[in-house]
Amino acid sequence: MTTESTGSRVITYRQALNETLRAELSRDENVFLIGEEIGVFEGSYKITAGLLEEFGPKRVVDTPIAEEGFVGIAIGSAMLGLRPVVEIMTINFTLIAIDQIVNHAAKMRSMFGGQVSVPLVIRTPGGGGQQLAATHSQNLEVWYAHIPGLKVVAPSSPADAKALLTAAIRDDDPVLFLENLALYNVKGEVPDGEQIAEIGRAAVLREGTDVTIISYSRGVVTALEVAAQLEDEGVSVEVVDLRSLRPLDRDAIVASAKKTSRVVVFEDDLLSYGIGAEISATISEGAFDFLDAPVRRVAAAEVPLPYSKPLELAALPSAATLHQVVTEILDDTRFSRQEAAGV
Amino acid sequence: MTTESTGSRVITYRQALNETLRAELSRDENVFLIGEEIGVFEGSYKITAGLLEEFGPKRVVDTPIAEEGFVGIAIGSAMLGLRPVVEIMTINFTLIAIDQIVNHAAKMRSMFGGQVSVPLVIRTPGGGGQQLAATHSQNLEVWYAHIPGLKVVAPSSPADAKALLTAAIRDDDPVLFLENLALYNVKGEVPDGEQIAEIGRAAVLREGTDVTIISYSRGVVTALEVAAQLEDEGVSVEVVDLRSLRPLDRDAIVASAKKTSRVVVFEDDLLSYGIGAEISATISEGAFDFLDAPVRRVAAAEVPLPYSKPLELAALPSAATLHQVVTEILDDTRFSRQEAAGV
Amino acid sequence: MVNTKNPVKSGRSAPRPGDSAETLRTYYEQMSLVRAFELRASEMYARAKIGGYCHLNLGEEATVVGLMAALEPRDYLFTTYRDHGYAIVRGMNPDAVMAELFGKSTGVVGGRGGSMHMFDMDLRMLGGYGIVGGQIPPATGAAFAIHYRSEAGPKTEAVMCLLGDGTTNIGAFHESLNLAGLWDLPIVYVIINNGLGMGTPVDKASAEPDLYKRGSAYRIPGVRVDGDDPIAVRDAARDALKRARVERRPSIVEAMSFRLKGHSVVDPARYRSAADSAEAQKADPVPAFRAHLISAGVLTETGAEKIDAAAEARVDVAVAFADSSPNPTVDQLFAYVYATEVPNAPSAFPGDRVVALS
Amino acid sequence: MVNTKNPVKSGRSAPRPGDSAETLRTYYEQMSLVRAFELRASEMYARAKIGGYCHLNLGEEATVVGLMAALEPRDYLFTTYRDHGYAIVRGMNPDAVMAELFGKSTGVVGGRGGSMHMFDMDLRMLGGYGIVGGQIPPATGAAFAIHYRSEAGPKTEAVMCLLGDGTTNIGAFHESLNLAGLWDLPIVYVIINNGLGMGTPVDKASAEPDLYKRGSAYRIPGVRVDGDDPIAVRDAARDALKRARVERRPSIVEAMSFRLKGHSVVDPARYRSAADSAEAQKADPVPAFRAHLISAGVLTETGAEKIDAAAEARVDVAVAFADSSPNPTVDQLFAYVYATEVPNAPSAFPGDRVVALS
Ligand SMILES: Cc1ncc(C[n+]2csc(CCOP(=O)(O)OP(=O)(O)O)c2C)c(N)n1
Ligand SMILES: Cc1ncc(C[n+]2csc(CCOP(=O)(O)OP(=O)(O)O)c2C)c(N)n1
Ligand SMILES: [Mg+2]
Ligand SMILES: [Mg+2]
Repeated sequence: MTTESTGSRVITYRQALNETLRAELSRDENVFLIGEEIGVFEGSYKITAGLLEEFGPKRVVDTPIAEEGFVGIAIGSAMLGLRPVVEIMTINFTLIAIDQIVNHAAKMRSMFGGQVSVPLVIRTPGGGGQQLAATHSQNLEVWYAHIPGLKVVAPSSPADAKALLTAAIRDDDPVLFLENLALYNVKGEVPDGEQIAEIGRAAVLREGTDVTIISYSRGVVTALEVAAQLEDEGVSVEVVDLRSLRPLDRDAIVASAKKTSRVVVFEDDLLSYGIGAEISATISEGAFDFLDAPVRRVAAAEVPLPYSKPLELAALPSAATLHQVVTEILDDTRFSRQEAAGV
Repeated sequence: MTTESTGSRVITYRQALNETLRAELSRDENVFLIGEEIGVFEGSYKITAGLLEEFGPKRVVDTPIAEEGFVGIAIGSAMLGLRPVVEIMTINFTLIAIDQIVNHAAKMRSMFGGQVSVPLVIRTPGGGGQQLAATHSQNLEVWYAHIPGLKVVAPSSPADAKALLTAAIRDDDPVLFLENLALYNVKGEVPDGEQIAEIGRAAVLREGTDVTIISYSRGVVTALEVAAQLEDEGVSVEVVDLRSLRPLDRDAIVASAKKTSRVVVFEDDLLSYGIGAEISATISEGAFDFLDAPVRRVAAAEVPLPYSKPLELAALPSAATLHQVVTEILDDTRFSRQEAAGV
Repeated sequence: MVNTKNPVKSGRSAPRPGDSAETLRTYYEQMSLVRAFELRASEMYARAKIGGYCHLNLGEEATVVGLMAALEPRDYLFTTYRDHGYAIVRGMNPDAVMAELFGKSTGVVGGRGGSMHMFDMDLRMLGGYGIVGGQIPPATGAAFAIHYRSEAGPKTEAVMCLLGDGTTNIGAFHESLNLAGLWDLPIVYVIINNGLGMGTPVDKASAEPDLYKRGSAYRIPGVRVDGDDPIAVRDAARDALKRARVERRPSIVEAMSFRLKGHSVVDPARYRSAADSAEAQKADPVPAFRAHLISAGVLTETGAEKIDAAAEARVDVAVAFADSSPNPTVDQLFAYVYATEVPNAPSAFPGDRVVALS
Repeated sequence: MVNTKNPVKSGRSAPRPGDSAETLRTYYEQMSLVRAFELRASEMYARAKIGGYCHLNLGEEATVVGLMAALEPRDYLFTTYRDHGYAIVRGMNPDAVMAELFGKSTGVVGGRGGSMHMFDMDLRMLGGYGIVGGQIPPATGAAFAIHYRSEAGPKTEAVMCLLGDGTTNIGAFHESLNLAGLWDLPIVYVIINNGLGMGTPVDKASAEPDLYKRGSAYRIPGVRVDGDDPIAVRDAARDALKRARVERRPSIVEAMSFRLKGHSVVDPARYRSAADSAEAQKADPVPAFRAHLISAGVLTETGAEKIDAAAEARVDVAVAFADSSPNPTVDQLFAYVYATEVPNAPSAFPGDRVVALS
């Protein structure tokens, strides 16, 4: 993390994104924003509010509904040295553009022998829980995390939103920058000045000794909440924020698993073949002899997400489920709270 | 498995597919084939050879290059009760149609409250190793395996190609039927008569006691080869063929892991967030106390696959790598060959 | 390719010879009902009875009614997410439509789909779709199935596929129209041109802003009609449906109307100029059609008031029904994932173990 | 929109005033070299020196040469997978192109891409692409970048994007052309109409089989030219490039030619009728242009023989170079995955442990 902080402010995740986009647009003429409704409409989720007015239509480009076309245009412009920051309204619509992202942006550099790079950022929010029903509530980041040539980051806090977005824009490779509808209004302290995170590193957001919760993006907020609650119950919880899904910081994951010997992965994603599967496999490979119990996965029920609120709630993992599973893993391993609380 | 076998023949995987398509076209007027170059050209890989001539252009529909369009057309026709069997030339091109597959076919039934079903089969070959370079060599089945509402099957033998394709065509849900370029010429015994596999079941293709190799599709051929070789070296290898990636037969996987206590997953897929990750996580959840060593994954190197033969070979898992990793897991767990060989 | 240009906006809804007073009154009843329903939906959203996205047909009522009048019961309909009005006029019970918005088990799709996903197999309304353009290929596939199963003729089925102006710019539109043109499929693509895709005007989205001309790349004819005139819309759609049935040729109908409010209920539409909004309000097809029917002597002021009151009352009933309906039960979460049961289908709730730890 | 119809196939390659004998000879040299290169590639494939897919420009030589003559060094070129000829005439060393086919480290992209992926940043040949239509959005993006950075004018850059006839039916074509039309991008879409997409004739693929007319849905003009005539192709492309530079308007050039062999080297093209194949052979642009230059007195038979022999000799050298070049080394497998190094980037070979087991 490169930082030149002087002070800090408490702002929302949305504002952190907005300010970072503004800063990068000001810094580098080659940076431009492109996407549906990001200009006149100011963004479906108002992330780009005010930027059209400030930078004009050349730098903030409203597009027709043509994800494949405008993502491809961003790619081609990046091949010529521009630094497009694409907004795709939600991750669900990336499917229209996925051939351009996966078969083109991700592969060009390798396939063309290193002669070209594609300095492209695709910002897109994922996640369910807003009653948007099956086609508008997905977490498909695991697909992108699977693809060599891409980088995939998923900040969980306003500070990281700033530092990772700055890093993503300055990175010469295509970066999928995962946001989350439920994070936009979350507030946090954000250091002033230029902040550049290192893509590819996880962070231990909270140190603990009894059990590790691993998560990313919105899930981290819940993990921290549950960790605080468990602390009150005499359990010392370590929280690891993956931050980068590709590259994946396996060492950080394994180190925490070795330390606490109990791990729960918390993800909004669907369980089978989700992010948690890779984390579990990694831990088993790296910390096999240290584990007191198998890694548990708390993930979404495997259904196209229903609209109806009670059904949606039942299908999505919550703080309550996470709390319960942590409790289960502790109980399964005969963990004694009093002792652990050190009293 | 429903079977009404009288005898059997040794035929290729290609021929098994071709005969099954012919049988299903004959059986049910609602079944039709649709895809690029499947008629006049007889299929890029000649799977549909002779079928246009036999069934005419109504039942064997050549399309323009418009994967999104014709997959969507297949979906809509399935909503009205037809039973389209789509060929997408290779899995790489499914990306163009993926919004229709994942956001539409997979979700319609749930999203529309069970009022409609989409009896659709998408046949498509995956896999690298033919020097087709980065965009034409992918194994993206893990993406589809992640999606509720889809079924994903991946036969490894001509017999299974027949029985699973029959099952897929008779199934009322969208089924992604994964083939593999390297399997088409593989021969095997195929029972005569109608054969209908049960989607959602793995199979133990070879019983063993020392170590389990889990694979699917083309990987199974290699796994069986390596198992035979290891047998000569005094190691009793169990081989589990997943057959169905969604639903995944977790019980079969866990049962074998418990039995042998050592597991290697062999996949053509990229390692991170691949099929092997889910298998490993599942085994850890279901057989934690039975394992002598962590599940090992043998998978492809995480690069856009290069064209050059030596690079391609280096990037793809082989019988030799599988053999080596099985040897390593045995050595790591102090397995003694003589003893195991029972001599 | 017929170009009726930007239809003249005055006098357009004058009843034509051949339509009985009863028919015209029915059209107005339907328009009034859709209007009342949509205003109430907006209110229910504000009161948090409805969640998610909610897109209304306000301003589109004449088009809704005209199109549904043209469509025969045997025909198939695919719509966008802006589907409440179509659902109701196609014949779904407003109770069940409102219940769907409320996410209740009595909703048209049991609360699974919400606002964007009205569906009724029996009514051959094959769904509202939320992915822009996503409905076009399946709708074209329904036409393919008709073509597969039947010969052309005036009594056969056809498909009507709705899409917005903004949706003509997506790849699925091109691939589908090309295939429909190539294979002579019985389908009518109705472009609901309300001038805007969210905040984007047509001429900032389409290099050919005369959208009825966009079939030219597929030899598909197109016609533009006044979407504020239910009769004009109906007649254009009927002609196009007839061509689909008899000639098995696809066509485009572009219906011009205004979106009276924001893109969805939460959009204040600040990006719209006062002039544009004023023009939209002035063109409002509901009062216009009402006034025309009155001035044509088909309807009296009191008659119209009665219709409007009945619409309100009907919506009251729908809301009461929706409100008192039960939620879907959580044990039914996995009920519709698969049509054909297979072993090992996932059924774990979050936090459940997916394999028994022995 | 100009329609030159199916160009008359006789006398078409007659040199026009203004082209020097030297220029015309150079064109023939290029055509002859491409022909020799492609035939040799086919042979090398049969001898298993080349693997994967291999699509040849046989029959397309006049189009290759005409287009490359129109393109200025400052312009950008995007092609399909059928790219060897373009790579060579654009200026890549035939040695390096052949070495690429052989998968050698001396290949234009170091053996990473093979036949379908020729690329040279300095020559502004921004790649052959294997996904049908995949090149169209990035090519349009290159035009976007030009537009972003410079004002219109005769000296500015432009983009030429090649695509096959079959490729006009895919969504990426539609989205890209709409955006290019909407945003006034300096790009020329060249449709190489060889009558077939694999085994599918144009009229079984495109509802509008006059492909130069497909820009009508975006107000993009199109022109059809005889793709067997390098001069006609060049002039049409120049006009279109000029419009791109000066007016910042996209356009379509449809070049008509025949594919002399199968879709790729392994395709025997049994689906082609004898008549069609005969017509294709008859139209072969290489002997035709040769004969025309001779009859026009620009070239003598011996001169032509010398050119052909030189082409053969050049290809001999290329093969020898490719054959004796080293393979890429396996330790370089991960060399180009990322441009910006980051921690934890994967570097495991199959079977390697991805985390150290402590
Ligand atoms: C593929 C995709 N991209 C973007 C969106 C977000 N979106 C929903 S509606 C809409 C505007 C559609 O405009 P139009 O087609 O004119 O229909 P209208 O809403 O005016 O009825 C957009 C961009 C989406 N749902 N799907
Ligand atoms: C998206 C996609 N679908 C299918 C293919 C397989 N494919 C490769 S080339 C080709 C035919 C293309 O025809 P055309 O555009 O006419 O180009 P030509 O080969 O004649 O030069 C097809 C179907 C592909 N590469 N990509
Ligand atoms: Mg609109
Ligand atoms: Mg062609």
